[in-house]
Order: sequence, then C-alpha cells, then structure tokens
Amino acid sequence: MAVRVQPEDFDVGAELAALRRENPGIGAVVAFVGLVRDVNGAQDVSEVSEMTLEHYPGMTEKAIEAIVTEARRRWTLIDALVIHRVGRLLPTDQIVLLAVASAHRGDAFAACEFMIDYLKTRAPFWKREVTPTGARWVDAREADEHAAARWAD
Amino acid sequence: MAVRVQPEDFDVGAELAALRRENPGIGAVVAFVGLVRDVNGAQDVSEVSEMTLEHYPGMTEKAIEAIVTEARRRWTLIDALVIHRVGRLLPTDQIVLLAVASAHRGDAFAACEFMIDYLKTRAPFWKREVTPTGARWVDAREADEHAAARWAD
Amino acid sequence: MLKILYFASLRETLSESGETLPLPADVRDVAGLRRFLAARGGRWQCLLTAKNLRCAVNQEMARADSALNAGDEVAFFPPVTGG
Amino acid sequence: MLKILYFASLRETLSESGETLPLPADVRDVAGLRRFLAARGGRWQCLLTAKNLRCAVNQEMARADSALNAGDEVAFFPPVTGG
Repeated sequence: MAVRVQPEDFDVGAELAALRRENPGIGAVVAFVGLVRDVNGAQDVSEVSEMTLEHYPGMTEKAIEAIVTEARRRWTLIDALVIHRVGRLLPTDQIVLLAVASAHRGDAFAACEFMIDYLKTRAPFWKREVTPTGARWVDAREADEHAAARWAD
Repeated sequence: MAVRVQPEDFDVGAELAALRRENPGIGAVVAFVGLVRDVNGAQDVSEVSEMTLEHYPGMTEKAIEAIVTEARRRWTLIDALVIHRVGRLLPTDQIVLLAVASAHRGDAFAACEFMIDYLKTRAPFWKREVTPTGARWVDAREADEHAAARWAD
Repeated sequence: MLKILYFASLRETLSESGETLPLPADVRDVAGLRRFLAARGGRWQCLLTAKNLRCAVNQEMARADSALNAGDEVAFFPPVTGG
Repeated sequence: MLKILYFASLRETLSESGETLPLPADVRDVAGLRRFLAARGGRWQCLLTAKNLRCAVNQEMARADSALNAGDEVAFFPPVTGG
C-alpha cells in the first residue's frame, strides 16, 4: 500500500507493474486515472487553460491513507496505490491514479470506486482554474457528495 | 473503439496513452486487467502451472464488439478498448485489458465493470488449466452469471 | 450445407473440431440438429446429455428453437470461461 | 499556542496562509475559535459568514463542537475539490 502526493507526473504502466510485482495471487487490477479537462464542469463551459492544485501537506497523506485503510477493511484486497499530483497542471495532464489489486474483480472495482469517491470529498485538495474570464477556485460538486454518500455504512 | 484478440502480451501504459490520445474532453479513464492466478478458484486449491485459452475466431470479436456497443448505448463514453489474449499463458500473465475513457468517472466505472461482466458470460473463450493433478477445462463460475445478471435491463 | 464447429471440452470429447454436412431433411432448428447428431450414438450422445451445452448460429448465440437453414455456421460449446 | 492554517479561497480572502497565537482564554472549541477570529472584523468576518467552511484539528476533520487545546494545529478551508 503506497500513497504519494507529488508535483511530478506518473507512469501508469510502470506503477501498475510495480503494484502487481509478479504476485501470482492477483487475478484483477482495477485502475482509475483522473485527467484535467479543458472544459469547466461546475459553473459554465468556458475553456480551462491551466489549473493549480493546492493541498494541506501532512493531512493530505493521512486522509488518503485513512481512505485506503477503510477500503481494505471493507474488501479483500492484495494491494492498493494512490498517487495524487499537486501544483500546476494543464488540460490532458494526469491528476490522480488509484489502483487496486485483488484476487477477484468485484473487490477491486468496488474498492477503487469507493476510494476515488471518498478522496473527492475527504482529502484536502483544492483546484484553481484559469479560464479566459479569469482564475477561480473550483466549487465542490454536489454530485461528488452524493457519490461518497452511497458508501455510508 | 478497438477490439483485439491476440496471443501477444500487451503494454497497459501504452494502450491507455493511445486511448486518451491527448483528448482534452476526457476526465476519467478506468481500466481492468485480468491476470492468471496460480490458484484454481473453481474446484480446489491446487496450483495452476499453465493455462491455454481457446476461442471461436470471428464470433469472439463480434461478441466483444456487441458488448462495447451496448456499453456505449448505456453510458456516455468517449472511447473504449478491449484486448483479450488467447493461447498458452502462465501465472501472473495478463489475460485481458478493458479500458474506458469518459468525461466523468461514473460512466467509466459502470461501463468497464459491465463490459467485463458481460465478456465473462458472453464472449466465446474457454480456459484449460494444467495443475499437478492433470489438465482440465475450467468450469463456468456461477458468480460470473450473477455478476452479468445485475445489468439486465 | 451446414458448417458445424465444436469447441473446448466438447471438441475433445468428440475428437472433432468441426464438420460440413448437408442440412438433414428433418432438421429445422438447433434442437433438431442436436438430436440428429446424437443419433450417431457413442460419444455423439453427449450432444443431448451434456449439461449447459451452448449453441451459436452464424456466430450469434442461439436457442434450442433457433431456425437452421442451408449455409448456416453452427457451433456447439460449453459455457464460456474467458476474461 | 495554537497553530492556525488557512487554505485555498479562504487563504486568499484573508491574505494569510496561517498564524500562531496563544489559545484565547474563552475559546474551548472550533466554533469558539471561529467567533474569536471573526471578531477581528473586516475580512475576518468570513470565518463566520463563509458557506460550508470546513475545519480540521490536528489534521483530522473536525466539527463546530470539537474541543481545542493548547498545542493544537487548526486548519480552516472550503470544501475539497481534489481528484
């Protein structure tokens, strides 16, 4: 189980290979990659030319680790990985990678979707977008709250 | 949308990069990789030393394309990819890659899980395992039928 | 003519991967072809006795009452186990 | 002492990323600290008026009635928007 918060980009193929590490008990890997879109989803359809991701160093890592721990409590997982970038990002850039390895695919799908839903509402990251009409902080999406609420015990 | 049935291995990182093709409308990519486990899940816990995947050339591709078409009808997807290997495989080898690109993650997660559930019950592939007690054809799993039945209209 | 294909454990049981034969006069559907083949006796009886035998006609999943016509490609196989 | 941090739009509104101050005598919980800071007036009133303001104490999400003690690290920020 690895959690990394970093400005650098990541190599999905290499990260998934490292997660599997030739473990013959793994039958399924599910991965989610979040990317910067050039369209602002929250308020209007103006073009996004760049984005800055701010975070709360220290708490961010703890919050993500708590999410991974909760996923491992709920499902039978062999390993999990979360990489989240911070700093300046451009459209088509990778923002986040979540990957889960398990014996059976049901666990990996559920855990991966649970982790991104929780991360979206519980990990202290904030997006600031630059559009032709200026820079602004992205509003939290109600859809993300609903997605996270699905997993309530 | 690409569907490939091939004996050759595939490079997940390169395939996902090709799927995204720098399209700035893509906000989410969900990928599933199925791998050969060294443990037989269906009948007992004897070790699997190798596996052969047989298929029905022609129908296989058509069946997978129908599954992808159905996924695109149900969800808003930007692109989708399925690669399924055939022939001789060893534990830890990659068997199948399904990847879905969409604007929002909910569509990508649902479509990817739908596609693998349907592929497991509708695409003509058959696994034959070699274990210390001999070779045998893998029995269809009731769990896979249940997983596919969840998506019935 | 009918092109018939057998896959996986069924192919091994029959020691045949396929055959081509004229559409038998009294065979109108998949169930009829199964009865016709099983009537050969011996290992061919598995066409009737095999549990959960699946059939595709012209590469689409078919049912017992799916119609057969000359020129069709018919495949018999056990439940699929890919992925 | 209390270590207080401000993030994202709140940090910009306050023109402050954080500060350190002695735990005020009458501040026992997060709600009390918000009132104490807002009482500075001007831009600080947003500590009370900001919609959906979130708070963490010692890097764990906290509520209005979460207790505060000397030595705590308290952070205020808008709803998160990562991923």
